[in-house]
Amino acid sequence: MVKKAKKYIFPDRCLISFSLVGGLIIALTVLALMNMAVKELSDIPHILKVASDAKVIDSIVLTMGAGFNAILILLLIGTPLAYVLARTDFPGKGIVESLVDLPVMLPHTVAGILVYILFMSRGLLGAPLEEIGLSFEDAYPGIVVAMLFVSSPYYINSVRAGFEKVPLHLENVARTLGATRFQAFIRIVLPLSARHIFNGSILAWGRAIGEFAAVIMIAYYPMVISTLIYYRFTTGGIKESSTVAFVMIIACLGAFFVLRYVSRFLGRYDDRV
Amino acid sequence: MVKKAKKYIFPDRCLISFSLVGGLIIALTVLALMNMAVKELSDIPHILKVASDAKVIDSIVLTMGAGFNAILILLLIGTPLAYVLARTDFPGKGIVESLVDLPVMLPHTVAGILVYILFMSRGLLGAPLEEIGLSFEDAYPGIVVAMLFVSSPYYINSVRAGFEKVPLHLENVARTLGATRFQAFIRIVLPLSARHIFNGSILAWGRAIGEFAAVIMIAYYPMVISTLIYYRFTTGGIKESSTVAFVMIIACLGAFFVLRYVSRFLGRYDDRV
Amino acid sequence: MIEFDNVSLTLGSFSLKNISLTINEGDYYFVLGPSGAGKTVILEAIAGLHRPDSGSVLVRGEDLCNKPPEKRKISLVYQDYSLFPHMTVFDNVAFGLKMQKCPKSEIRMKVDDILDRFNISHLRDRHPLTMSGGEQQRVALARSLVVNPKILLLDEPLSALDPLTHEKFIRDLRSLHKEQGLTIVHVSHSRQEALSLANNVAVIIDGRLVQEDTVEGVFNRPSTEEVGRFVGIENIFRGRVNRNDDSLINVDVCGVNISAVGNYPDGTEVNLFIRGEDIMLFQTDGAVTSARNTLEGEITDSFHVGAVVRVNVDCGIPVSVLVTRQSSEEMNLIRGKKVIVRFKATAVHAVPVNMDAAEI
Amino acid sequence: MIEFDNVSLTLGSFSLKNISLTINEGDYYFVLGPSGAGKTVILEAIAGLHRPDSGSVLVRGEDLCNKPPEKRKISLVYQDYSLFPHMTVFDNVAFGLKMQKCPKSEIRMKVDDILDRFNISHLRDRHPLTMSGGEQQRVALARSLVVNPKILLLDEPLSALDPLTHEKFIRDLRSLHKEQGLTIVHVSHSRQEALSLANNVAVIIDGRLVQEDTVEGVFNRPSTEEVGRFVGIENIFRGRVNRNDDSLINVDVCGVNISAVGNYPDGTEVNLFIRGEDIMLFQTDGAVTSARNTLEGEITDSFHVGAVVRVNVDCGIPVSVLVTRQSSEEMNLIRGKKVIVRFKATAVHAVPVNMDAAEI
Repeated sequence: MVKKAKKYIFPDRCLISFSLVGGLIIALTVLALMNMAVKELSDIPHILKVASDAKVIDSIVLTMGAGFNAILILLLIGTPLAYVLARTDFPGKGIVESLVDLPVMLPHTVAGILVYILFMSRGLLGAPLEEIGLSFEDAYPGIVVAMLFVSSPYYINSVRAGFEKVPLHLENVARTLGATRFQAFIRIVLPLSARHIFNGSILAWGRAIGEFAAVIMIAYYPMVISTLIYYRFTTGGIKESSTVAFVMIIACLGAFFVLRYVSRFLGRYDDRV
Repeated sequence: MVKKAKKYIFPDRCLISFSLVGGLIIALTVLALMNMAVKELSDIPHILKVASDAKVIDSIVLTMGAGFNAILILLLIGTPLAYVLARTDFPGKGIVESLVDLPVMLPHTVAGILVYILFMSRGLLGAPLEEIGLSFEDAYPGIVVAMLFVSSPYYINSVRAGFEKVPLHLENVARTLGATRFQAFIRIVLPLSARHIFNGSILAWGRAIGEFAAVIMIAYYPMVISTLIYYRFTTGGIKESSTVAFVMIIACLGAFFVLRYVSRFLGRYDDRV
Repeated sequence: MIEFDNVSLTLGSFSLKNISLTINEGDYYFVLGPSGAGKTVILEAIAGLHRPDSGSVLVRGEDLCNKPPEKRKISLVYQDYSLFPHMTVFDNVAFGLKMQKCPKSEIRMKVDDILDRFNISHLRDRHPLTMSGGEQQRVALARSLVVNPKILLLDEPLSALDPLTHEKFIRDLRSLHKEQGLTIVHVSHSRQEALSLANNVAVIIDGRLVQEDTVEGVFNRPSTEEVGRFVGIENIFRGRVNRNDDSLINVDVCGVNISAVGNYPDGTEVNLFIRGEDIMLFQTDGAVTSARNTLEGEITDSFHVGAVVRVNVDCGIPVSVLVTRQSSEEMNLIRGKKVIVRFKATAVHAVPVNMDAAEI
Repeated sequence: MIEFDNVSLTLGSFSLKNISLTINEGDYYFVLGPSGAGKTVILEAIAGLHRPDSGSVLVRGEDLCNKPPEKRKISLVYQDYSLFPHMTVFDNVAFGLKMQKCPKSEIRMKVDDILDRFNISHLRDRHPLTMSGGEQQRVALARSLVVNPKILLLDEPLSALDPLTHEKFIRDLRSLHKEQGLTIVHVSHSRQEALSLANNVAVIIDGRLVQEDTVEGVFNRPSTEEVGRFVGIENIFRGRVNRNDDSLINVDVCGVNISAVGNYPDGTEVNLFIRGEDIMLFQTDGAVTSARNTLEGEITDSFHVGAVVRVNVDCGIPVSVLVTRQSSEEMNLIRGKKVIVRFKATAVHAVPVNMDAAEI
């Protein structure tokens, strides 16, 4: 109800110097982007050639699709976990939270090894699953499981924060009016955190499609876009790979732009304090 | 002042089923860790051999040190940026925020290419800096700059959240009592967000030491631990690399345990609502 | 109807300690206490949202500890109204009926009916965030009453309203209780609200029940000095009984003799409570009245408190008197003026001090 | 001393519109208005924490728009006290002196001195979060006064205090203002606080200044009906002047004739304001008094409001009367009883309605 006041402030000396110093980081990012864009845009036919290369297109579609697949799984099993973490306290909660965060803190190659030795053909889960025809090594399911592992903390923590922002009083009132906890969750908590769930999904998806180390360990083939860029970097050299990278940046920006635009229409009520 | 109430709740059917479904993610992480630990601990002499291998130790020290170096730079230039973002509104703020977040959303190899073509010997920044004796390709500064690039959003966003939690009223009161904005920042805002700054640093450090793709593109040598694990994975095979990974997990756990412990003594007043 | 039997409950840093309350059917029961005394937690425990650590909550003799809130038929209105921001007023009010699987046509009828009764039909399709506090309050009340609850719980329902809406809402509550015989449990720190609305009052300080009594009991015969100060009794004196004439006692307060109705043996230490409005002021040449207690003194201070004027008089002991603005002007009650202070023995409530100790 | 000259200021969804105020040296200036009316923003603008979009803030004739808050010597106490949680009470209070680069020994002396004056020396080494609201309030006040400000700004300083601390604090504020001559600007929604403390009052509703006057002016002669309701005048009638005898007018209110002091031509539409405590009730056989207005009526309702009883009487028009509890009991003022209502012409404040329009 209380809208956060806008804070256009007359800049004083302190704010100006802070902006100048802090701007160095922004400048680094802008410079990196401009540097690439200027080089690439000087040879547009090459961009078009790369962008229409079937291998590049297949790889981008594969990457985005596998990421989407990982997010679908997260929606189903990450959402209940986020709710439990948001609304209850239990002994050992700190340990569960650390386990949720673990994939963020582990070096990517270590995460890759963990996933690989669990899901490889001779692995604890990989072997029985291969029996029933689901193989992970150098296969699509391997990509999805690696992406799932590294992106889960982003999804769970965002959605949890969303659930925590829904006032407990609303759930309490719903329950005194005759709703079970599950009904209150579906009718009150979910609609009021729609935007957090959506944004958490975007964040986790971004993390998933960007993963390289964990993916190549279990599935060098089929090549996700990161692998393709690295492959061209080590074989074709910088020109080849940087054009692929540029195409991927354009694709990502397009996707995020569309998704952010959609999120505007979601969860107008998330802003309630 | 209002302490958040503990929420030990008698579990109902809804919470129990949510915990069971959500527990699948935790189970995956636990299983992955146990799976590796059981295998590794069955051959302790091998662990000890790997852990005392000079190459492994050098690589771990290099990785952690370069990460620390990146965080030091972030402390200096990321902190003012976080304050400006927390306390002011200006036209185009959304764009600046997107630029801050960009390194999270980019695929890691794309980030690697961006850093590489900017800092390579023939690069826009790499060339003039090489003139004055600072070379990035296959060198320590290259590792630091790649880590800085990928970890900066984590630091800036955490610290910004910390600054936003410091009530604006406290700064306002300090100013009416005669403090300039900079004095209020140093004496009120910084001490009250000490824990956020520390935790943001840990988070960014974790991200920095875990980076693989962006680092190998500018500096395959000297090998950071991720590169070493990947190198052994592709050459020595799974047994070699998974033991190095296990040693790294132990080292990380040790480091985080110590850091989290230290953070308890910091910023007791961060909890103020 | 509702019984709290020795309930203890700890939530984080806050705790209720061995609270026993009895709320009868048709009561307007008031839980009065300073902010942060855990009054909301009591309501949530009645509603079943917290489970007591020990003791039991009985409703009509049935222990409810294992009955979830959705089966209790007890409605709760929070201080912040807690309207569902993503639903229209209609959907907010209809929520409880939907949960009870009422047929749609019946829901529409019942909701429209109650919106009409609360004069908020024009808000039917609005969203809560666009409404004023008073409007939100009415919607919250309609939502909680449409399900026909056995008990209505109110958490500081008036504190966020501006004075105008405040008075209107007090009238609504009074009619809900008197005309419809609803059992209401109301928690607040405001003694004015308690005076305007309550039958029975429980005073909760620091998580402990300090007094449970009728509203007259709590406001006239506080069990301890702490309660007396909290309910705003202007004059509280501690003294010792030095004569007991059957049901009339004489109490020595720092050398001043005060007569009170009561029956305590000589030497008992007592607290005397005298409301400022029960004391009369006279010019020094005024007539004799039936009042037992007559003291002479000098005005030390006088100031407006809302509609009345508070006059402090030094009579050896400091006495505070409330008079109307009119009297104050007519009698020219200014600092330094000598006046006579009179009050009846029946206006003095004597409570033995050792009862304090028993309560703590 | 402080002048708001046509100040407009928009902050997000909230805005102040063309506010002009004049606060004199030594004033106890009250900004009164419903919650959320932007009263805090006015204080922050005086302190220099917001820059007006248009208009100017002058202090002693000097336009302060380019002077940062740290150079204004204006102290601000927020409703939430805003103590620095990482500093002890001593360090909180010493903060302002440190910023002014006072020598250490002088700081220690001044701080200990003021802690003593506020009776909080025993809190010297405590941290704010462990203290009660009243204690925090005192520390916040000490911190703001130790730097010897020219103006003290108070943002709803009493709203978070329990009734006991509340009364104590009102006394402190009164003495600060009267005995030390400090200029105080106090914003609140509480008319009781305004009555107890203010010299001059500005009523702000919806970001607009509706009335600026002495406290007597605002409470007795509200400029509009809206202000009248907000300051809690029980009786507001709209009528038309039908006779003007020099300075005495006769007003027709729905067929009932009311005499008022005033001088408006026949036919003027006026609002009549009569305070409930200015009206007397008599038994139907009571004596004649000098009161010009005498109406007969029947009691429709009577209930306690704090220390007094509010009696609603239907005299053709609904009249609300405030009487003491004593009178209410003695006269047995219950529903249905017939009574005579009397009030003086001087108790009726007539304000032409077209002034409303001028304000909007």
